This record gives sequence, C-alpha cells and structure tokens, in this order.
Amino acid sequence: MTIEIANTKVIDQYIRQDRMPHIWCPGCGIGTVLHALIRSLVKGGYDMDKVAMVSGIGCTARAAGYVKMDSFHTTHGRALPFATGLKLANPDLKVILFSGDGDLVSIGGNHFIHAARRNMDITVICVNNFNYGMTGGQMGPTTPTGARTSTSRSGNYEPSFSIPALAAASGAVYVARWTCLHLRQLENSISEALTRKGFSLVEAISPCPTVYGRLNKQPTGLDQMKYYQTASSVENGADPMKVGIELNGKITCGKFVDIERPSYLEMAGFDKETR
Amino acid sequence: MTIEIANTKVIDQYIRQDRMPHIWCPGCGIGTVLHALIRSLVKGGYDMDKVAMVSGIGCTARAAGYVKMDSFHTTHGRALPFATGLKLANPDLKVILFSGDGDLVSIGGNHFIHAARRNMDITVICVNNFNYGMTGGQMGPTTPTGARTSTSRSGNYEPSFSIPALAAASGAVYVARWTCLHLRQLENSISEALTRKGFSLVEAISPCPTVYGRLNKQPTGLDQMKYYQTASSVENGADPMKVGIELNGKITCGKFVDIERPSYLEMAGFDKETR
Amino acid sequence: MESQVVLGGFGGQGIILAGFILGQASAIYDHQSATFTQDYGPEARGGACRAQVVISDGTISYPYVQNPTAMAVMSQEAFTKYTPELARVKNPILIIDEDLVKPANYTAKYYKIAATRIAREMGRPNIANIVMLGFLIGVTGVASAESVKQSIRDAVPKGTEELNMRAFEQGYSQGIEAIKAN
Amino acid sequence: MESQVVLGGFGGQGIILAGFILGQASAIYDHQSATFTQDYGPEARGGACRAQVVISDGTISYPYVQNPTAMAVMSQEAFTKYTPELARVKNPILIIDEDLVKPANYTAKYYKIAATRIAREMGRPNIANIVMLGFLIGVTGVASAESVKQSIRDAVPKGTEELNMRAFEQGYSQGIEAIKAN
Amino acid sequence: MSNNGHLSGSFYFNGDIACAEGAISAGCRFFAGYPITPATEIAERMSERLPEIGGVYIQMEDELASMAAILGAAWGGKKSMTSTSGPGFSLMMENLGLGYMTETPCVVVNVQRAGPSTGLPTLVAQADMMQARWGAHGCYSAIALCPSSPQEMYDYTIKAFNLSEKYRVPVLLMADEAVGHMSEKVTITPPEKLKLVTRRKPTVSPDKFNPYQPDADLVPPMANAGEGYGFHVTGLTHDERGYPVMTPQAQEKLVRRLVDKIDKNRDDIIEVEEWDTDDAEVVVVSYGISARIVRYAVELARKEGIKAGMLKLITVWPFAESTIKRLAPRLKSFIVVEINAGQIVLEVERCAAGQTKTVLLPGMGGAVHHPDVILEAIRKAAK
Amino acid sequence: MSNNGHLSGSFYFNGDIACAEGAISAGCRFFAGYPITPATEIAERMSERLPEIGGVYIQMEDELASMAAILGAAWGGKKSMTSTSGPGFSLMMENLGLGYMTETPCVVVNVQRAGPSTGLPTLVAQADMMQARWGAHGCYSAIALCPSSPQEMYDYTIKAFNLSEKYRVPVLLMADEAVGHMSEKVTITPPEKLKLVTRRKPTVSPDKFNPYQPDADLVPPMANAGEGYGFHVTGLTHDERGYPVMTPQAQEKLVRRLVDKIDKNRDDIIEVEEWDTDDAEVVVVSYGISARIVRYAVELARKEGIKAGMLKLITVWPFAESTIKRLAPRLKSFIVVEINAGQIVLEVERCAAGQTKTVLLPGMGGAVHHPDVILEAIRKAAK
Amino acid sequence: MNYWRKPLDRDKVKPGDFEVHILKDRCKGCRFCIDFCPRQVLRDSDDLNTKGYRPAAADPAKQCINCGFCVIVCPEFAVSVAMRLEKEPNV
Amino acid sequence: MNYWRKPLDRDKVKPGDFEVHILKDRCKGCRFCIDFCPRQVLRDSDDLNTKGYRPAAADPAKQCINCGFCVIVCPEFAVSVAMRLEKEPNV
Ligand SMILES: Cc1ncc(C[n+]2csc(CCOP(=O)(O)OP(=O)(O)O)c2C)c(N)n1
Ligand SMILES: Cc1ncc(C[n+]2csc(CCOP(=O)(O)OP(=O)(O)O)c2C)c(N)n1
Ligand code: SF4
Ligand code: SF4
Ligand code: SF4
Ligand code: SF4
Ligand code: SF4
Ligand code: SF4
Ligand SMILES: [Mg+2]
Ligand SMILES: [Mg+2]
Repeated sequence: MTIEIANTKVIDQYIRQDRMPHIWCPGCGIGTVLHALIRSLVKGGYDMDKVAMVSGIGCTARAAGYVKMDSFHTTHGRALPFATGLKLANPDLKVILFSGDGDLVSIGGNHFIHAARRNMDITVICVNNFNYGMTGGQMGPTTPTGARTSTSRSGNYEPSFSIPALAAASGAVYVARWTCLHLRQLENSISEALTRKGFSLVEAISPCPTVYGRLNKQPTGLDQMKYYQTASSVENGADPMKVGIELNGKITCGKFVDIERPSYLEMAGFDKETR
Repeated sequence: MTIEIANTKVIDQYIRQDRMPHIWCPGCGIGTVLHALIRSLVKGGYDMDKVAMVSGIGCTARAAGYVKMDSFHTTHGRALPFATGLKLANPDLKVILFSGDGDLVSIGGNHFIHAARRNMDITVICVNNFNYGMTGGQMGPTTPTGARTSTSRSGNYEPSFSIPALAAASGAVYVARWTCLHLRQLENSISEALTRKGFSLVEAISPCPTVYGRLNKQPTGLDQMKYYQTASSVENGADPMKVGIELNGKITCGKFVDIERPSYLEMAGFDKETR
Repeated sequence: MESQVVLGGFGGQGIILAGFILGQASAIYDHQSATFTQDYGPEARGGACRAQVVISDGTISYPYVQNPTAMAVMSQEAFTKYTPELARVKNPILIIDEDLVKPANYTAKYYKIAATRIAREMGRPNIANIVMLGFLIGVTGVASAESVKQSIRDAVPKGTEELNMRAFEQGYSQGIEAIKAN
Repeated sequence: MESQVVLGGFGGQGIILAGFILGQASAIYDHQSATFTQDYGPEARGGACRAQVVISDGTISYPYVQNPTAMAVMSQEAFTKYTPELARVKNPILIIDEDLVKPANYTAKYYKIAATRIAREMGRPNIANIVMLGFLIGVTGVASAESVKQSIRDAVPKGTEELNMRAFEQGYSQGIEAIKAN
Repeated sequence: MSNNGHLSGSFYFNGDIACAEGAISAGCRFFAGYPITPATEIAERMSERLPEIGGVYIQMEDELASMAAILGAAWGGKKSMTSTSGPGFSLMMENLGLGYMTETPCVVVNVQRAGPSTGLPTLVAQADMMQARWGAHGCYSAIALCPSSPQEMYDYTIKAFNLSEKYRVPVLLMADEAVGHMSEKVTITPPEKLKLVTRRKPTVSPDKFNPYQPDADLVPPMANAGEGYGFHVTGLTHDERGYPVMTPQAQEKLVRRLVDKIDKNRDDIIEVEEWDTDDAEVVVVSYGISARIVRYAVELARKEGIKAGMLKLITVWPFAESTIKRLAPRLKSFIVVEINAGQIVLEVERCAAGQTKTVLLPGMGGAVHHPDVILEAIRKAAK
Repeated sequence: MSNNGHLSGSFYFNGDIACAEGAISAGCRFFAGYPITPATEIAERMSERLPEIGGVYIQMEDELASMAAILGAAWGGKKSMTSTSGPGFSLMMENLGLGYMTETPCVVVNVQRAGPSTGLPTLVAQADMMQARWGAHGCYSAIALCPSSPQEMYDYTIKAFNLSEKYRVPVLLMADEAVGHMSEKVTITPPEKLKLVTRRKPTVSPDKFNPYQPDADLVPPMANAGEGYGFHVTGLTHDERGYPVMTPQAQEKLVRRLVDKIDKNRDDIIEVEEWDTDDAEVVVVSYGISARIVRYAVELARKEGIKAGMLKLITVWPFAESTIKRLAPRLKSFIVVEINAGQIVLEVERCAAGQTKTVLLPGMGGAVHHPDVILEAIRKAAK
Repeated sequence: MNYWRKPLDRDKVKPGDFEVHILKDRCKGCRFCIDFCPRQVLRDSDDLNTKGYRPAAADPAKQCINCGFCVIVCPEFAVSVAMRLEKEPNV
Repeated sequence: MNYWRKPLDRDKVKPGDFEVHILKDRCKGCRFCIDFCPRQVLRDSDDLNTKGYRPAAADPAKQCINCGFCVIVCPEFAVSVAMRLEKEPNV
C-alpha cells in the first residue's frame, strides 16, 4: 500500500491559487517570508477565519492579496493605524501586519513608533530589502550608507535606521531579525511573536535583486542569499541598539527583545463583557 | 557717577515688544524656556540675522511669533521638514526648532526620528508639558500613564514616550533634559546644543497649569515648579532609555547624549564652493 | 419677546460658563428658545471674552446678539470693547463689576456690583461669575431664579453646588435690591 | 509618412529600452518626429510589456500606435495579446523570436529570428533586445542603421557599447538577408 | 440613560456634543481622533461616553492615523467616526480616498474654521465645501451634510451614519464652528423612534461571496472581518472578487459604479428645505450656520413685502441640481450666501444655466454674515 | 552643459525628465521628494543632476515632509520643487495650504495616475484637476498648468516657476502619466533666450519692511531668511507685518487679497491655445494628453468638412472663463474631453451659461480616449 | 505542516521514498532550491517554461532526504516533496 | 547677558545697589519670582494690574543679591535687576 503526501498542499490551501503566479521578481524573497508566516499560522493552529492580514503599499504589501483570509491592502504607510482600528473593533481577530521597510519606517514611521509605544496587539512582519522595491529601487531610511540606488547613484550618504532598534526603543515587547535563509528560525520567531500580547516585530532581511541587488553587486537573489550566508551571525539577546547593518556588512540575527508589559488591550481594560 | 544697567534690556532687544504680552497663561513655563534660549543665543554671540526659528502649531509654537529674528510658524507637526528645507537651502543659517511635545513626537514623530537619523543640522528645543496645551489639554504620547486629561478623564491608560529615548535611538548626537527650574543648566545645555553639528535636542519640562496641572492636582504653575523641585534629580550620562517619567514621579535631568558623528551637511558634502 | 444678553470679561473668569448656565436655564427649565454663543481668542487665560445669550418665546433664527437688552461686564477691556453696542438699544441694562470696570464716558444708567470682591470674601474668587449671574437675574429677570439655580446645579463640579447657590443668592438679592432702589 | 512600430515581450527583456532607442534614433538622428510610449504592469519583472514607437515626417498628434505597420514579439503572451491588432493593417510586418513564440493560427507572412539564442551565444542573454532591434531595422528600415547605432551608444551602459554594436549588426544583417530572401 | 447608551430627554448641548450624542444614538461604537479646535469637544465627549457603553475611543497620533483607524474599525464590524477641522481634514484626504475606493462605511465630521492653513482656529467658515467634494485624488462621488443648529448636529449625524451604511461610503458631516460651539436645546430621539440603517450582509455562503458584486442599487453587501468570508480589500482597482485588475476596463467598471451609486441614488440621498419658494422672485441659497442667518433675513424681506424665498441645502453633496433647475426659470435671481470666497455658488450658477442671475455674498471667514447685508442684497435683487 | 547646469540642444526625453530639466533651466536648486509612480523619474533625475550643479536633492520620509521642505527651502532663498502623483498629492494638501497662506513660491508637480486611492498606479488619468483647485481647506486661488508633451513638460515647468516667483504662490504642474512617460524630442531653451522671473525683493530697509504689504499688483515683495529682515511668517491669519491677528477683518483683508492676486491678474496668467475656433460650430475643450488626442480627432473632423475647433487649456486654473463666454454664443456645442468622471466640464458648463450645450466625454482612467469616440461625438454635436 | 519532522517510523519506510515535485510553470528560476539543497537533488531544466524562465527540476539520480528546505525557500510556492509510505501489510 | 556673573569689583561696589524692576502690566502673577527668590525680596502687590492680575513687587526692606533667578524664571520677561555702580572717582 502506498500513500503520497505532497507538502505544498498545505501552503496551497492558504494561498489564492487563482492569483498565482504572484508579481514578485525571480529571486525576490517576499514569497519566502510569506511562506514562513503561513507555516507559523498553520502550526499554531489558528482559526484562519479569525486571522486578518493588513498591509500598506509596496511589493511586500502585495502579499495581502495572495493569502486566503480577510486581508487588507491599504495605503502606503497607514497599514498600522488601519490594523489598530480593525483590532480594537474586533479584538478576537489575530491581526498581522505584513509590511515593507519603506512602508513601515519611512512614510509609516510615526504609526510604527506609536503602535509600539501603545503596545498595540499586532504582530508585524517586516520584509526589509533595504529599498523601495515597488517604485524601482530608490534609497530609503533602511538603505545602508554607501549603497547605490536609483536616487543615490553615487552612493547613499544618509545614515540608516535599524528597525529592531526603533521598535525596541519605542516599546515593542518582541523583536527578532532573520534573513530569508534562516527559515526555521524565522518561522519559530513568527510563531513566538504571534503568541505574545502586545506589539511584536519580526524583521526578515530579503533579496530584491531586480532593483537593489543589481546596483549593489548582487544582481541575483542567489547572490544576496549567499551574502546572507556568509555575513550573518546569530546573536540572540543582542542589544537592539547595536545591530545596525552596513553596506554588505555583518547581519546580526536573532531574537533581541522578548519582554512582558501590559498590552494595549489589557491597559484599556478590554474584556468580553463590555464589548 | 552712577550707571544703571537693567538686565531685561537684553531680552527685550530680541523680543517683539509690540506683541507683548504673549498669549501664554499665568504660570506657563514656555516664556521661561524661550528666555533661556535667547540667553544662550546672545551669550554665544550669534549673529541674529543668521538665526532662524521654526515652529509648528501649539502654545509652544507661538514662540516663533515673539522673537525678533526670521521666524516661521508653520503647520502642526511639520516644522522639522520645513526647517530641513530652510537649512539645506541656506546652510549659513543657524536653524532652531522650538516645539511642543505634541507637535514634535505626536503628529510630528516621523519627521523627528528621520531628522535625528539623518543627523540634520538643527537644534530642537522641546517644551514638554505632557499634553496638548493649545487645544485644551488632551492626552498625548508624552502624557504619563494615569494622568487625567480632557480625553482621559478617568486616567490615561497609554504608556508614554520618553523623548530623550526616542531621540537617542533615532540618532541624535546631543540629548539633554531639564525642567523650567533648572535654568542655568537649561541655558548651558542649549548653548552646547547650538554648537554641535547635527541633530541636537534639549527637552524642557514645563508647567501647563491651566489645562494639565488643573486636572492633576497641580493647579498652578508654582505647584508644578515645586513638584520639579522635589522630584527631579540630575544624572548626567544617564541611559536615555531609562529616563521615562511617571505620573508625578521622578524626573531625571541631565545631559544624556553627547557624541560625534558626521552631520547631514558633512555627509552630503556641503561646502561653500558647490553651493 | 426676545432678550439678548451679553456677558463680557476676560478668559478665566467663568464668563462662558455663566452664559451657558443662563442659556440652559432658559431652554431646559424655562422652556424658552435660547441660544448661547461665545467669542474667545487663542489664549486659554486672559484676553477679552464674551458670552451671548438670546432668549425668546418664539424660534430664534439669528442666534447672535444684535441689540443687547442687557450686558454684564467684568473687565475694563470688555467694557471698552462691547458697551458701544448698547447705543443701538433703547434703555439697555448695563451691569459692571465695580472693582474691575471704570465706566468712563458712559452717561446712561448702569448697575454695579463688586462681584469679584464678594466672591473673594466667600473664599472662592472663581465664583464671581455666579455672583454676577445672580445679580443679572435679579436686575433683569431674563430667566427665573429657580431655573437658573437648577441650571447651576447641573453645570458646576460636584461638591461645589452649595457654594454656588450661595454665590447666586448673594448676587440675586443685591440685584433685587438694586431694582427696588431704582 | 508614418510608421507605427510595436515591440512586445515580457518585463526584463529590454523591450522598453529597444523602443526608446528606436524613438531616439528617429527623433534625434533621423530628424523625424517620433513618440515612444510603453505599457507595463506592476511587476518589475515578468508580465507582458509593450513599447510603441510612432515615427513621422510630419507632426504626431496621436502618439500611440493605432495601426501597427511593424511588430516584433518576444514572448508567447505578447504574441497572443498584441498580434490581433495587425489585422487592422494591410501587409503588416510581424517579427517573432522563434524560440519564444509559436505563431499558432497566424496565417499571414512573418519573419523570425532566434534573438535570445543569438544573444546567449554572444554570452549576454540580455542583449536579445538589441539583436531583435537590429533585425527589425534590417527588415523594415523604419530608421537608419547609423542613427540606431548612435542611439544605442547613447543609451546603453558605458563599456557595453561594442557588444551592443555587435548584437545590432548580427540582427541587422540577418534582417537584410531575410528581406533579400523574400 | 437607556441600556444601549442612549440618553433620553432634552439637553442643552453645543453642536459638538450633540454630534457625539448623535453618533452614539446611531450606534457608533468606535471613534479615533486627534484634537483640533473647534472639533475637539466631539472627541472629548466620545472619550467619556464610549467606554461607558462598550465602545472604543482611541486618540491617534495624527489625523492620517485617525482616518485609517476608522476604516479598519468599520471592517472590524463597528460603526465608526472621526472628527476634525480644516487642517486635519486636509490630512485625511488620502485615506478618505481609500474609504471611497474600498466602499467603507464611516462618518467624518469637519467642524469648519477659517483657513487657508491655520487661519483663524476659533472662528467660523464654510470654506471646505469644495474640498469635501474634490479633496482626494481620483474620481468619486461624495455625500456631505450641513447642520444649522445643535439639534441638526444630532439629527444629521444619525442621518450620516444611515447613509454611510446604506451606500457603503464615507459620509461627511460638514459642520462649522458657529454651529459646533453654539449651545441650544437638543432633544434626543427615543430609541424606539430611531430609524437606523445597518450595512447589508452577504446572503450567500463564503465560497460564493464576491465582496464587490453590487446589488441592483449598485451597492455590494458587506462582510465584516472575522465572519469567515476570507475576502480581500484593496485600494487598487479591483474586480468583483476584490482582486486587483490593472486595466482601463476594470477601472471603467469600478469607478463608474462608485460614482453612479451616489449619483443614481441622488433622489434618495438629497434633502433640501425650501421656504416660501412657491411665489418667490428671489431665492437665497445657503447651508449650515448661514442658513439660519438667511432665514432671518428672508423673514425681514417678506415683512417688507419682497417675494423672497429660501433654499437650504441639507445635503450639499450630491448637489441639488434638479431643485435649482426647477426654480431658476421663475426667478429674478438666486443669491448664494456662504462663508467662503465662492464655492457652492459655482454649482448654483452652473445649474441655473443662464436662466436667472446668480449673486454671491461671500465671506472670507471669521464671522457669519450680518443679516442686513443679506437683506440689502435681497432688496437689490428683487428690484 | 553650460556652467549654470543647463543642458543645450535637443534630447529624447520622457516628460518626467523634461520636467526635471525644465526645473533646472528655471533655476530650481532644491528638490525634496518621495518616490511614486509615475513621477519617480523626476526625482531620480533631480537626484543626479542637482548635486552636479550645486543644488540640493533630498529624499524625505514622506510627501508631507517633501511639501514642507520645499516651503522651507523657498524661504531659504532657493527656487524649489517637489513631484508626486495622486496619493502623495493628497498628502501634500495641508502644507500646500501653508504655501498659499504664507505666499511661498514653489512648484508642485503631479503626474496624474488613475484613482481614487491606489487605483491604477501605472496608468493615466486627469482626475486630480478639481483637487488642484480645491484640495486644501479654506479659500485660496490656485494656478495649475497642463502639459501635453515632453516639450511642454519642459516649457511649462519653467512657466510654472516664473508664475510662482511672480505671484508668490505655489504653482501646480498637473501632468499625467501619459505625458510623463512618453518620450519625444525636447529642445532645451538656450540660457540667453530664457526669460526667468525671480521674486521681487524688498526695496526698503529692514526696520521699514512689512513682509505682507503688497505692491499694486497685490503681491508683496519677499525677503529671504538670513538677509537681515527679521520677519515673521505664520499660517495664521496675519496683518501686513506678518503678525497673527485673530479677527474677521484681518481675515477679510488677507484672504481676499490671496484670492484676488490671482483672479485680478488672470489675464496675465491664463494661457490657452485655440485652433479653428473662428468659424467653429463645435469646440472641443481639453488639456494635457487629451488635448493631443483631441487635436487629432478635430483634424479628422475638419477633413470630413465639420466645422470643429479646439480649445486647449494651458492654464486650467485660473479657469479661462472669458474664453468660454466669448465662444459659447456662437456654438452648437462644447465637448469636453477629460480622463475623469467630469471635472473641468463643470466650469465649462457654468461659463457657457446655457448659451450652448456642453457635452462631456468622460473616462474613468487607465487609457486616453480613442480618437474615434471624440470624432463620433463631434459628428453628433455638429448635426 | 512540517511533515518532514513527523517522527517517521524509519525502519518501516524504505529510503529513497521522497520525490521532489516542482510546478514547472510557477518556477521563476531563482535557483534558491538548487543551490541550497544539501544533497544537490535539484538542477536546472533543459528548457524554458511558458513564462520564459528556466525552472528547477529534480535529478532522478540524486537522493532527496526530505529536509524540506527547497519547499520553504521557494518564493513561488512551487516545490513540494512527496513521500511514498510503503507500510507493512499487517500494520 | 548674565551680567550678574560679571566679576564685579565687589569692594568698590556698595552692597544694596541692586534694584528689582517689574513691568507691572506684563506680570501675570505666577509667583515664580516670589517663591524662588533666595532672599524673599519679592512679594505680591496690593492691587491688580490692568489685566486683572496681582503682580509681584519688590519689598524695599529686603536686600537683592542680584542672583538673577527672578529675571530668568519670569515667563513674562517682566523682571529686571538694575544696578547702581558707584565707582571711585579716580578709577
Ligand atoms: C502616498 C504614497 N506615496 C508613495 C507611493 C509610492 N510607493 C509605492 S510602494 C513604495 C515604497 C515601497 O517600499 P517598501 O515598503 O520597502 O516595499 P517594497 O516594495 O520594497 O517591498 C512607494 C514609495 C504610494 N503608493 N503612496
Ligand atoms: C493638523 C492639525 N491637527 C490638529 C491641530 C490642533 N492642534 C493645535 S496645537 C495642538 C497640540 C499642541 O500640543 P503641543 O505641541 O504639545 O503644544 P502645547 O500647546 O502643549 O505647547 C493641536 C492638536 C492642528 N493645528 N493641526
Ligand atoms: S522589485 Fe525587488 S522587492 Fe519588488 S518584487 Fe522585484 S525583487 Fe521583489
Ligand atoms: S494652555 Fe498650558 S501650555 Fe498653553 S499657554 Fe496655557 S499653561 Fe501654557
Ligand atoms: S527536501 Fe531537502 S534534500 Fe530534498 S530536494 Fe529539497 S532541499 Fe534537497
Ligand atoms: S526556488 Fe522555486 S522558483 Fe526558485 S528555482 Fe527553485 S522552484 Fe524555481
Ligand atoms: S535677583 Fe535674585 S535675589 Fe534679587 S530679587 Fe531676583 S531672585 Fe531675589
Ligand atoms: S515671575 Fe514674572 S509673571 Fe510671575 S509673578 Fe514674577 S514678575 Fe509676575
Ligand atoms: Mg523595501
Ligand atoms: Mg504640549
């Protein structure tokens, strides 16, 4: 007797098959990160009817259109306040924000620090590809100093943000970073983040060969993945203020913050009775 | 032979006499902070023709209308990007931002973290009165948890930002905090901040008796000043992540950050020749 | 019948609250139409401010005071700014806080009360507005004293009702007397 | 005289660049009027994309291709999507990349070249667009070869000019031959 | 207070508080806002009232966030509202557009003050009326209501919620500082007499549900998040499944419908009040606080024997085109009274189509018109 | 390249790049922006070009910041510009309003794409035209130009800077995706032939200088920061000294002037192009990319012997009211072609005042009109 | 999910029972699966798919150990590993 | 500024030469200067100013040491300290 089990059957169940193939470029890591999120959700046994994904605008943000669940593809930078409204209107929902780096900390930076401050009960997955992919690869606040982009052809001279530092300083209770190569760890971190009350953030460093890698001597996704392989090191508990990423420099991965403090829902005294 | 020297002659020279009295309430500390700033400028020997003050909207922001120099009272939260444009268009100007806490880190939070990240050559004086004074005293991101305001009548349940923490995490090179009682230190800190290249921030904790103090058992400016007197302690070099202020709790004052890193103008290679 | 009442003073004196109380008294307890509007500047304290109450037994289209039938002023600035409007009306009633306002060049008849002083003597300078309101009601009768008292009870912070009642009574009785003296 | 040229393929093949080069050659070096427009989707790579070049010795009001006089397609999707438009025109010139397009049900005459294969053989798969452009010019003569070569030199990254010249020549000569064979 | 949080009886409220109470009566249970004069009192009231009745008040970091939050809350199943004034309204435009595109029911209150920019924060204007129609990029149709009294602040807020739920569209309550800060008696509608509309729910099972498939009235039924429909919502142009489709055809279909669902239902949506228009030779058109002043001036004119009438626009948008067209041929003149440099007058003039004169009485803001000015204009127009 | 950074000769540019080069020719030396399709290429070009010529390019964190930054830079003495598309334009409204209120010269480019909301980011529309006029709160008058080709992108950008410096007002270049992304030959004006306008400077000493005291043309001379004038600038209503004054009188004076300085100078500002209107029975009104298509359709109609003409609006705002009024009485019909649900048609219809019909050919966006549709409408209207 | 971690009754299962499936037309040829497979099971196909990409394909000569990495790394959700469980008849 | 820090030739200056001036109509009566003066030089006035505030006033009986705090703490820019320098004729 022979039984066949096809693994991808699992992911296929949670993806809108009728929208495949997705728009992401060959070698782009967004699909990989999305896959990790879905595995975490499935493994966590979440009722998908009670999970909602919110995103802004960008290549990463397109993910909301590919998952089979209530999903909201909103405006650039405003996904977090939208998600805040959604969560507070129906606290039974598990609300996940799937966001690009530009969406989250460039135009969306204010909402990011305030949602973290409030310890709003939302899990954020940020695909950081060091640039604005969707609009053709301009520099942004996560672009490493020195990197070439379509608006910094002779090298970006701005200092860059470390997203974990910003999240931690603003009050996030869970902060982790992995690359698109650290898939088991990424999945685990997302699983952990999903269980935390309050504001949790998982950053996934991801290739964007088409517009970022191309100008920075890593023209394929594979080049970027190999860079992650050689340049990354795992340092759980590292000080989030010290995990900045320089151009083609070291990538410190790991879980940086995992603390407890009352979440917004708890502080606001939400309970089933008064709702 | 008798010579009379009247001290206030000095301040009067830099204040628009024809706009006195100002609109601030009895016991409000904004005038006190503004006075400290002007003393620092005078002491520093700055050419007032080359100093510009930019503010947003709020009680604090009204300061721009009272100083005798090029001054810009812009829109709520957008003073920093306005100041950025002004500074980059004419780097010879010493650009000072005079801002309320709401202006700076509520609606203006994104510009704040990005200006700090860029290490933009601007000195920020933030009058923190723990609420939105101008609109009648609503809670905001600096309102201590538990404080009563007109939109948190039974006590604010949101955690609050510590402005020095946010500034430091975002990249400011100079960060200090004083209250309206620490006037010599405040003046010194402002003087230091003015000389630093890049993004410097001096926070001045200030009474707002009319709308904040009144609801929080400190109905006069004097009550609030006395609270500062008893509750404040000076800890130069304190970790900015650990100087949060709780309701009627300890106020850690001092210079928290004073580091060097290339300012925006330096990174961007500004020099007189190419301008 | 339409009464048009103006209360003037500076921010922080409770002028606005007094106007609100009067409007509420008329609308809710006297069952009249009553609009209450206010003018204030950007200052939270200080600066001239004004409350306008229009009371009518019909409907009120125009909710502002055009021809003030009564005016109470509690600051010199308010006196200077608002009293010229009284010229438009026949026999308007003007009331001043005598310690705060010098009615220079005002030739018509007016009433005066030391509302602020009285309030201070009662230990709460910030109830001068209620003293003044009482006086105004006593002099003009634009609303019934009972209604105004009920309205005060609704509007003032819990625990201060009695104090406010006394303040009102003080002003009111002086007002009645002033009228009698007239 | 107006030529209306369409280049179709998928994102990443350099279709847009080829169209730009042709437009620039006509406008700047052939001194014609020439508009170049493009259609593309949200994808940075993949997805059908199209370049339209209208070349005229007069002025061009309508800057889009209405009746394509020549079309080069480099993907099956583009073939399916765009070739029906050829039906509007008498004797249009269709060119396909023979390895990427199967011209099923296309009954009229067409030209073919293995542009992508040739490019790969030259060691740079991403110059297939220039090979195709050369072939198009060879077959249609919508712009002069010299002008196109100059335009290529302006448009391609420094250091790749010679490679691109060779790619152009390859395509061009095959185009001339194809015409002769006709 | 009744158990659903509804007050009962009559109160002396200013317009802002009346608005907050109207929202509560309408079933609003989510408010996100940011303080701004002269709308702050709405937020303040909501911050006290909502937690008492199981609703949510959240003060956001700015107006961009407030607008986004109420959209999210609407999809979370709550009736939601925000309130602001000019500067904040300007900041809401992008996400208001998202509301139009995603057909999200919600109410946005703008208590207008004088602009442009910071202008006169504490003084009246009606100068955001065109912004209410055109302030966001792209094509859409808008609904905007203008109250003239605290009672109307209460009533029209309920109306606004009803329209927003019925047509799945953000509805704008375009109040003004004068009405917002004026106090007057407000009678709360008893719960049993309230006519509340709630979004139409899907009637098919999740696998058959197309979230953007409209019913005959061009409005699609709406599922809330968490109800098992697993739908996708996007600000991109989308088809009936809610999937992005990047074609002019999809755009034509979707956006045409967004415009038409308001325009074709205009008879149901538009409300006006006419006084003495039957025999009028001059009709004064106005809305909001101005309508009150105009009413007074028209009464004075009638007393002088002038055949003056008045048209008060309750719904300023969509514009009461047919009313203007009906009245125009019989009139000597329209007079439009608004506290701006001339906004709704453009629509009046357009619809009058040369059949009668259109005279504007503008005001840059800071004060309502003096009735004498209006009366004088009526006299002149009636000659 | 000449020494002031000006290219020379002819180039094959798309409209976006032509716009950037126009700005450089006009003397723009400060650009703040945020990427957005289909305007990104303007920013990209500026990021390369400005540093070469001693200018400043800065990419801000969002469009709110970009708009604020160019205002700041203008006061710092630089000619400044930003570029965006619908979503970013919506975000700029509040600070654009500050620009109007403080009379700050600068240029804002909107390369329009199809909305509302995210819509069709890569496809054409002309649906932000009313937003350009009314998108910010409060009363003001706006100047907006619409280019129809890359060459006009270059030329009109220069024109925009000139108007903005002359009238101390933010000027809007309302381009569209079709023109922005279309490439065509662009001839750079030689520096010696360029007519550049620069803000009028104070002629009095600092102690006598009132920063908001207008000259006869209603425009006040402008001092830059750092020049020793020690002036105050505020978004509040202010007097001629620039001091806040919170009265209806100050408001009336200031805002009236802000409106009038555009409206009363409209003859100097407004530019249109008319073709074959002299004997026309049908005039097609359009702007931007549509004007090109219309031109083609009108030529076809003329070939058929139809007396068709065309009015192209170069300045859409202020609106060419007098031209419409002049043409209306002689026509069978106006036809308005625009890629939106009907915006400028409202103004045409208003000004036509019933003297002739006004027919709209709308388009929700994503594509330009097919010339046949226009031709057909002309045929019908001419009957 | 994560079936590869299921404690398999190893001795009852014959090695070599894993088969890698790639949805050829979904693959965009990024080569992530090829380069990071610990057993070099995957390689380039010889021809292009309908989108013009060169998809990955399993080399039948190589032994997949079902580590699952190719499945989770693939950005296109194109890879699956199938397992033939040949159970003992009497179990 | 900060003249009070000027190294004064103390022995050449008579003590008691400092006079505190308060612009009465600018004062809003916050009492900062009164409460924080190290020498209790300042006190409430007896009457109100034109704005209705009770301004601070110097008590002539008290000795100001020109520490300057009242000047810098006053939010109204209302306070100044004047100094009579009686120099020796031959300096
Ligand atoms: C208000 C607004 N401004 C700009 C844009 C254009 N835009 C779309 S996506 C994007 C950046 C996306 O970057 P990121 O969030 O890092 O996502 P990625 O594409 O890199 O995954 C920008 C600037 C927009 N859609 N809306
Ligand atoms: C866009 C916008 N939103 C809201 C406001 C209303 N507003 C004016 S000042 C202010 C808050 C001021 O608080 P803060 O900056 O702390 O200054 P303070 O008055 O306390 O000195 C607000 C919300 C505004 N002017 N503009
Ligand atoms: S542009 Fe970059 S981020 Fe966007 S899909 Fe392509 S590779 Fe991914
Ligand atoms: S309200 Fe508060 S911050 Fe504003 S002037 Fe008064 S005391 Fe100062
Ligand atoms: S499951 Fe592991 S061993 Fe098998 S093909 Fe995939 S990567 Fe290679
Ligand atoms: S990882 Fe996926 S897309 Fe990449 S080569 Fe392998 S199968 Fe193809
Ligand atoms: S200067 Fe010092 S000692 Fe003199 S009055 Fe002022 S605070 Fe008192
Ligand atoms: S500090 Fe200034 S305002 Fe306060 S009491 Fe003294 S003099 Fe008056
Ligand atoms: Mg990114
Ligand atoms: Mg504050």
